[in-house]
Amino acid sequence: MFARAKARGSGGLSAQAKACGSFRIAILLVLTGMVLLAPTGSVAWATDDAVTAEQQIGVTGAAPPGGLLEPILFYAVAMTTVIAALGVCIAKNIVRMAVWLFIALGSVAMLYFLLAADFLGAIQLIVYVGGTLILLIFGVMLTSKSPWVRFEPPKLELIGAAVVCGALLVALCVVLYSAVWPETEGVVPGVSVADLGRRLLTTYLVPFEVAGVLLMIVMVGAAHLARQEK
Amino acid sequence: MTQFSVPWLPRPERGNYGFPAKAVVAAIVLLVVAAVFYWVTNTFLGGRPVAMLLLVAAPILVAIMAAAAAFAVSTWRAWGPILFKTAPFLLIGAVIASCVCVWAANALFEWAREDLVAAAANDPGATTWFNGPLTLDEIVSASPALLPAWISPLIWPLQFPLFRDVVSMTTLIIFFTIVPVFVIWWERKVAGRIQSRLGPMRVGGWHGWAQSPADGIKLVLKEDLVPKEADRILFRLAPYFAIIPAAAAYMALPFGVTYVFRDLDIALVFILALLGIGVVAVIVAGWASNNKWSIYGAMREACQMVSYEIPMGMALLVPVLCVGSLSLREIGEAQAEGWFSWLAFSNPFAFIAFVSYFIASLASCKRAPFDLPEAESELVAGFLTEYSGFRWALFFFAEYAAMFVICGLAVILFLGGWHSPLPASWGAAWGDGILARGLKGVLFSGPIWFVLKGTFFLYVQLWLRWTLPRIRIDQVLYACIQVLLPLTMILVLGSTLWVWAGMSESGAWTVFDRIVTWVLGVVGMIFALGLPAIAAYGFYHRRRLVGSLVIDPLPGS
Amino acid sequence: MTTSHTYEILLALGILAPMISFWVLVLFGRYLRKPGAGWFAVLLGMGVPLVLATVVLIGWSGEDAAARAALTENAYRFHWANLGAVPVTIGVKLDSLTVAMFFMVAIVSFLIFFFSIGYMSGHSDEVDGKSLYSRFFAYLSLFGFSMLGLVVSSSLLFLFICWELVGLCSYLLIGFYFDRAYASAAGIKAFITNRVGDFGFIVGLMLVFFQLGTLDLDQAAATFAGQHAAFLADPTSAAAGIFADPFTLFGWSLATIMGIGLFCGAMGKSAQFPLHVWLPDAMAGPTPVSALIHAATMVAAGVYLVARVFRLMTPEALMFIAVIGCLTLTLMALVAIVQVDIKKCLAYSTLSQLGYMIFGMGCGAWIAALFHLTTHAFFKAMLFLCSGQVIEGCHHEQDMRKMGGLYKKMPVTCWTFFIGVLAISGAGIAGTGIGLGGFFSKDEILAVAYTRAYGWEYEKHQESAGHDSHALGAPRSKTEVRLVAFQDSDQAGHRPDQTHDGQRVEPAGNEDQVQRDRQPILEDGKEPLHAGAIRLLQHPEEHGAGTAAIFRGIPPLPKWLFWLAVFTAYVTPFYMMRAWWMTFMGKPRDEHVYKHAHEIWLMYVPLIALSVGTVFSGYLLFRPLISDGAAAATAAATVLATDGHMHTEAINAAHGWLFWGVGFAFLVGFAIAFAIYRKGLETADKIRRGAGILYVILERKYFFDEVYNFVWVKGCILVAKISRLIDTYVVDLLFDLAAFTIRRLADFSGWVLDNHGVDGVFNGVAKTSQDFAGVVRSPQTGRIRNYLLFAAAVATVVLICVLLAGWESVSSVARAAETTIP
Amino acid sequence: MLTIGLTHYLLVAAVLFCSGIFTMMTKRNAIGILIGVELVLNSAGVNLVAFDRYLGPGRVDGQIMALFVIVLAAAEAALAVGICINLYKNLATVDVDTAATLRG
Repeated sequence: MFARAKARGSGGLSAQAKACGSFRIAILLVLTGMVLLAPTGSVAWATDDAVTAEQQIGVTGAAPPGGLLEPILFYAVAMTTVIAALGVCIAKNIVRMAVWLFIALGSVAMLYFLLAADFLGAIQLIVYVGGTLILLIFGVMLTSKSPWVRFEPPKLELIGAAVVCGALLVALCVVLYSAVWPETEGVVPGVSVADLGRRLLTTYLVPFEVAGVLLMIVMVGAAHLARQEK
Repeated sequence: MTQFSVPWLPRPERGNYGFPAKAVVAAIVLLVVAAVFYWVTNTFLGGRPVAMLLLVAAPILVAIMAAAAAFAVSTWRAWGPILFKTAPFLLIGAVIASCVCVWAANALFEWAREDLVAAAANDPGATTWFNGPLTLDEIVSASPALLPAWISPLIWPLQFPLFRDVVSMTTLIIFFTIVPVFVIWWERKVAGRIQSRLGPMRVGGWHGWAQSPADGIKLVLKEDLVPKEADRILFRLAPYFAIIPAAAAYMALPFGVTYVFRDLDIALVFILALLGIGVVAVIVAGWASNNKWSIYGAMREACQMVSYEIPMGMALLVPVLCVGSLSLREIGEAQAEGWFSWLAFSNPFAFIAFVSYFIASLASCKRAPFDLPEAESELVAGFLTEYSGFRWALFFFAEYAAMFVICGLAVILFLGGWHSPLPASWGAAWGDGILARGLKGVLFSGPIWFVLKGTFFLYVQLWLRWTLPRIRIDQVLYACIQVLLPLTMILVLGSTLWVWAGMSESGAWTVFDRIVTWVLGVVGMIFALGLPAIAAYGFYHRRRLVGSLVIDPLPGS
Repeated sequence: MTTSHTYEILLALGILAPMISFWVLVLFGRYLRKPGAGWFAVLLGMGVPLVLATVVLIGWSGEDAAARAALTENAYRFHWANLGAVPVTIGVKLDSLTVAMFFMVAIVSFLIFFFSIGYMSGHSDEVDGKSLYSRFFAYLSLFGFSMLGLVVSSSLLFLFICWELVGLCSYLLIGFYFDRAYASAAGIKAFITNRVGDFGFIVGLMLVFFQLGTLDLDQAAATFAGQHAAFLADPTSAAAGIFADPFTLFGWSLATIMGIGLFCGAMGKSAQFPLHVWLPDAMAGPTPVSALIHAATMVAAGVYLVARVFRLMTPEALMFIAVIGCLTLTLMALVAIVQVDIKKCLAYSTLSQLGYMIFGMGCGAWIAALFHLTTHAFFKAMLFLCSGQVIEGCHHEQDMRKMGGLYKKMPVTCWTFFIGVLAISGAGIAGTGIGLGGFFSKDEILAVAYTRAYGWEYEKHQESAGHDSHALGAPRSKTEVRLVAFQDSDQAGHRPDQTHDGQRVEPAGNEDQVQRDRQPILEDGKEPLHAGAIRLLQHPEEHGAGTAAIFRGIPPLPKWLFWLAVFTAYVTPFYMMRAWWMTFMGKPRDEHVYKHAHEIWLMYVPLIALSVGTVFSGYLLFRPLISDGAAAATAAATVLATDGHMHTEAINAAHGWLFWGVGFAFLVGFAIAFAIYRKGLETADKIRRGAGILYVILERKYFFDEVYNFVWVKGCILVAKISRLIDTYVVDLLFDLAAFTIRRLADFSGWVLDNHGVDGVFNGVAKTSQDFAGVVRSPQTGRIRNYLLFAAAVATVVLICVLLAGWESVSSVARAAETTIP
Repeated sequence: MLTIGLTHYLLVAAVLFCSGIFTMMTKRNAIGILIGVELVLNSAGVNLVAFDRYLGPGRVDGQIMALFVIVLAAAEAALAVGICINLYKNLATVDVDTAATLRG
């Protein structure tokens, strides 16, 4: 089961790994640079403009970080996200992929926190990181014969995929750079969990219920799919 | 290969003067920093922050120095038996002192804050943080009557959130560090007593008090081993995956109304999420170890934690339903009115939910009888098999920290949080004087109560661990999916109905509700008083009860 | 009270109770253990209906005639379903007959249930090694339910359902000891014989359904009357319906066939002449079952059915009924003379008495027949229970020749049995109104029969001679009709609302109606021929036109029918006395039996209760209730029901001899029996040897079983054998031939045409398509990632094209969106 | 640069999206493909929340949509992993290229 040495090889692979590593680093640098050099959005985070005295003194604790702290946090989290996402792309080993995905999902949760969507961030952590990802890892564990088994697609496909994805990314960036977003005026009211819950149980009641039913169906279906053959 | 050293044995020929020297150096550095801080604030900010420094930073310094001193004592006996004997008391005293100081500072600030807020509300043009900091004069003028002038520099820096964060975080890190050190020693003592042994008795002097620090030092000094066939990166990453969520959970855990680093609206969900992440560390550690036992342990753990999160979360929904908030502060504050206002007694479902939650939480932080992932009799040590040294210690730090977090959750959600069994309204007439606040903080509500209750449930966990046999993995999953899950679902439903019935505000229901609450409260009281009573009985008859206790002389002594 | 449904609800609850009891006993009976299940059935299964029936009876007897009519009129009908266009309704047929029958059934059944506990405590309840105690009482409960349901049902369909349930229960109960071959066979026999009768019933039902277009009793009667009226007006009109139907059989119209068909059901259930064979065999069941079947429920059902559908009868049908009844009563009474099995003897007496009832129905003695049914229920139940007691006491000995002298061992049984003997024999003091049940009821039947046989012809002659012109025409009131009826000779002394015991049932408030009913229906001042006790029952106004035709249509009763019935009235006391004497009097003939003889209270308490009922059933409410219900229930278009009062009359000048002759027949019968059996069986043996072939015929019950066995059973087997031969050698041959041919054809088309011709074309097309598809499908790798690659590439290209086309286009989209976003 | 706007988040989401697509395109492991799908869904979530934050502040529609995305993703992952396990049971591998028994 753990005959790793066989699959891993010894000398040549490390050279390959080094080359691969430098390639990764180059791509990471380029992409994170793009993110960092992103133009200033037309919408400012309006924390500074009008906050209550409570928030100024920081007693409530839920106030988003203001001033310099926010960009610093954002860039840190965004870089983590991007690096982790690219790690998922590049990783060959499925468990490594899963760990990169873990980091990516966790930093997406951080992005949610930065976007003042606390509840969503927590749910992302619980459901995605605590649930989905574990499920994936389970899948990996239950299905892999050897941790170093790799299924490499043909090189041509790799190159094609890289070209297409790169082009798509560039095109998306162009769109983003050139898009003009409407500005938000006035105070940005905080979104409380209560609002979320109220909307879920009023406006979005039907989707909410449907999602519940779906989950149940999925539960039954998954149990059926993965059951022991008797 | 690092040489094994046994630091607590005297080595007269070589000596080990390095460690206390480092401690002294650290103290000196800290003092220098403090001096610079004093100078800077005195020069540029026109305040007199030295008192503040003493008040806020001194306990931290004291604690660190005391710890350093204690280590020094334990490693170098030449310092003398007196200091050696008193070191634990110094240490504990330092900890308590630091806690009290932080508490006092916080209380002071709370007191001043109200005036500041009032001032800001009265005068729209008043100086705020964004226009520049409040001056000392402004603080004095904002709270003229009661605040002595000398105290204003003490609270001046607290208006800066960053500063407050730094203070709180320091305190939390100290707590986070001390809890495992203390609990591990305590657990070993408890285990010993339960098994008619004495537990650690040697290291230190007074009941082996230095055993945990000594182990910690040993672990730090151990060789940093990574198995050859392991996935090196993930192997090294795993402990951080474990400890970061555990530490982060303290961010949202309130020790009191205002004693919270970040009072989130969704604190409960946040803490649950962070506790849930811990499983990733276990899986990664197990997989990266490239060891059969490790991966078995990891898979078991993953199964168990993922499964038990569901009943745990469902059980926690019950108090959430009763209060109508996910904020731990609000939930805690809803139980201010004494023993019978605690949520565990609010309805029968909550009472059962408390028990269910406690069981599920035991499983989700892999404590006995659910400690299958590390079942040493079957799996060597489960996912920890290949770990040693500081990485291993990090896992344990995470585990014990998580233990305290779940105990804290239990206390906040079910058992009144930081409130004492006495109703807070009894102190309403005492006014808002500083003395009254302090007294109320001790008598009615304060972090001390939270810590006390949390520690009690920690003790319950230890107690369960050393009295219950480990159960099989199929029993674990059976208990979760077929017992706890339906049970908690029923509890949520029943609690919902109960709350809904209470919303009708019918008189009969109110009376019924009160009666049920009283009955449950009395049952809880019987438990709460019964345990100390039994303990007291045991203590009184300890000679007879532990008559079979055998104290063999250790070999060589 | 007139619009309330209280009575219906009570009766419905009374039906429900045995049903619940049945289900509880079936499902949980085994938990109730041995006496518990019995007590449960007694208390819930029949006790509750009895209480309810009593309540209803008391309440009903307190209502005046108008209130009763209103209640009957307003009875609730639940619309259950539609059979085509015909609505099927469920409801309670609430009238005096139902109330009386319900009470009678409930009380007799209750006592029998009660008796059963004692009986089953002494008998084995094990069949095939399994205790079926609770099952027995479950069957009894179901039987009670079916019978009560049959009584209250307002619809023929539901009456039929309960009817079949009764049949089923009889099967189950007769064959209760199904591990014994004779019991099992008896059950099957009862069932099959009943099916034969039910076949006729179904034919009748179908005729009702298709020709009258309803299944509700009242509606059917109304339609029937309407059709008859139309027929009288114009025999060829379409509205004449069943009367105008061209179908005839023996010259009978379809209406007659319908009536006979319905009567066939009754023939089966009430064990009339050709279908009577099951009843004596049914003695194989436990004795309480025999009592139940012969007294209160099953055999009563047939008579009750005839009473219910009396309004759908034609004169021909009634004549048929009368003949059948008369044959039954005579033949069976003769058989009873030679029976030595106590239960068989009683069974044949039952057949004979049923014959009386059916005969009475056929004569138009509606009230008398039902009255006889009621009194008979009491004394026959009692007699059977007595025989059960005797059999139980004598250690399962049923042969009367081995008994004798039992009056010392079981006095209560002996004297209750004797009361039953007196009752069935019609003992009473003629002309005084003192007598037991059968005294009144049987003599009433005879009185009506006498009138039909001797009084009828004259009246008919009068009617047809004088008033033929009025027979057809517009409807007219009853008093206009030229009917001659038998008028009470003592108009002042006797009132129709006065009953035997002088109790007044109809309140004085209805005086007008009563007075009008009592008016002589003669217009021309002619004196009635017989100032006797026979009088014509009233008819509602709307049936006036129908009644006009009555006397034309109804033939006089053949005289031999009347005389046979009178003869049997002498035979009955003889064989009953014989049975009683052989059983209880004389000297003990079998030491073993005599030694074991004993009584137990559980069994003789119901006996005493029933004997009280027997004594007073002639005086109790039943007679007035039945006569009260008679008016509506016999409002027949084509026939006339008659009513006979005999023993209330102080002087019966015209046919007083009949009273005296029949009234003291029992003395004659008793005397003969006493003379023969006083000294034991020697005299009887002598007579038997002397009788020769006659005795054998009676002994073998006229060889009915043998004939049926030969004709039907053997005949069926013969037909089956012939059918098998035809099947084997004719049908199979044809099929084999066809199969052979088709196989050859299929071979040809499959191998030659399909494989080479059709498949060739398709294969060619397929091959071409496949080759072409191989070329086309090469980019379709079946790998999702390749598809994704293509999709993404296309999306990217499109995106780039859009971008190259102009930045403005993208921005304008965003700007357009801007206006909509708040 | 120092003011974080909508575009910043969208850019991160775009990178996530492209990474997910790339992962789906280049992995033969069924679970790898699943991981790619998760990335794509997450990018959608980030987009939704960012739009909610910047374009419709105070309305929670974006957050609710993201919530539904998370829920559906969880459901999808559960089913997909079940399918993978089944695949593995039947074919002894999770290589999607071998799961071609239905092809002609």
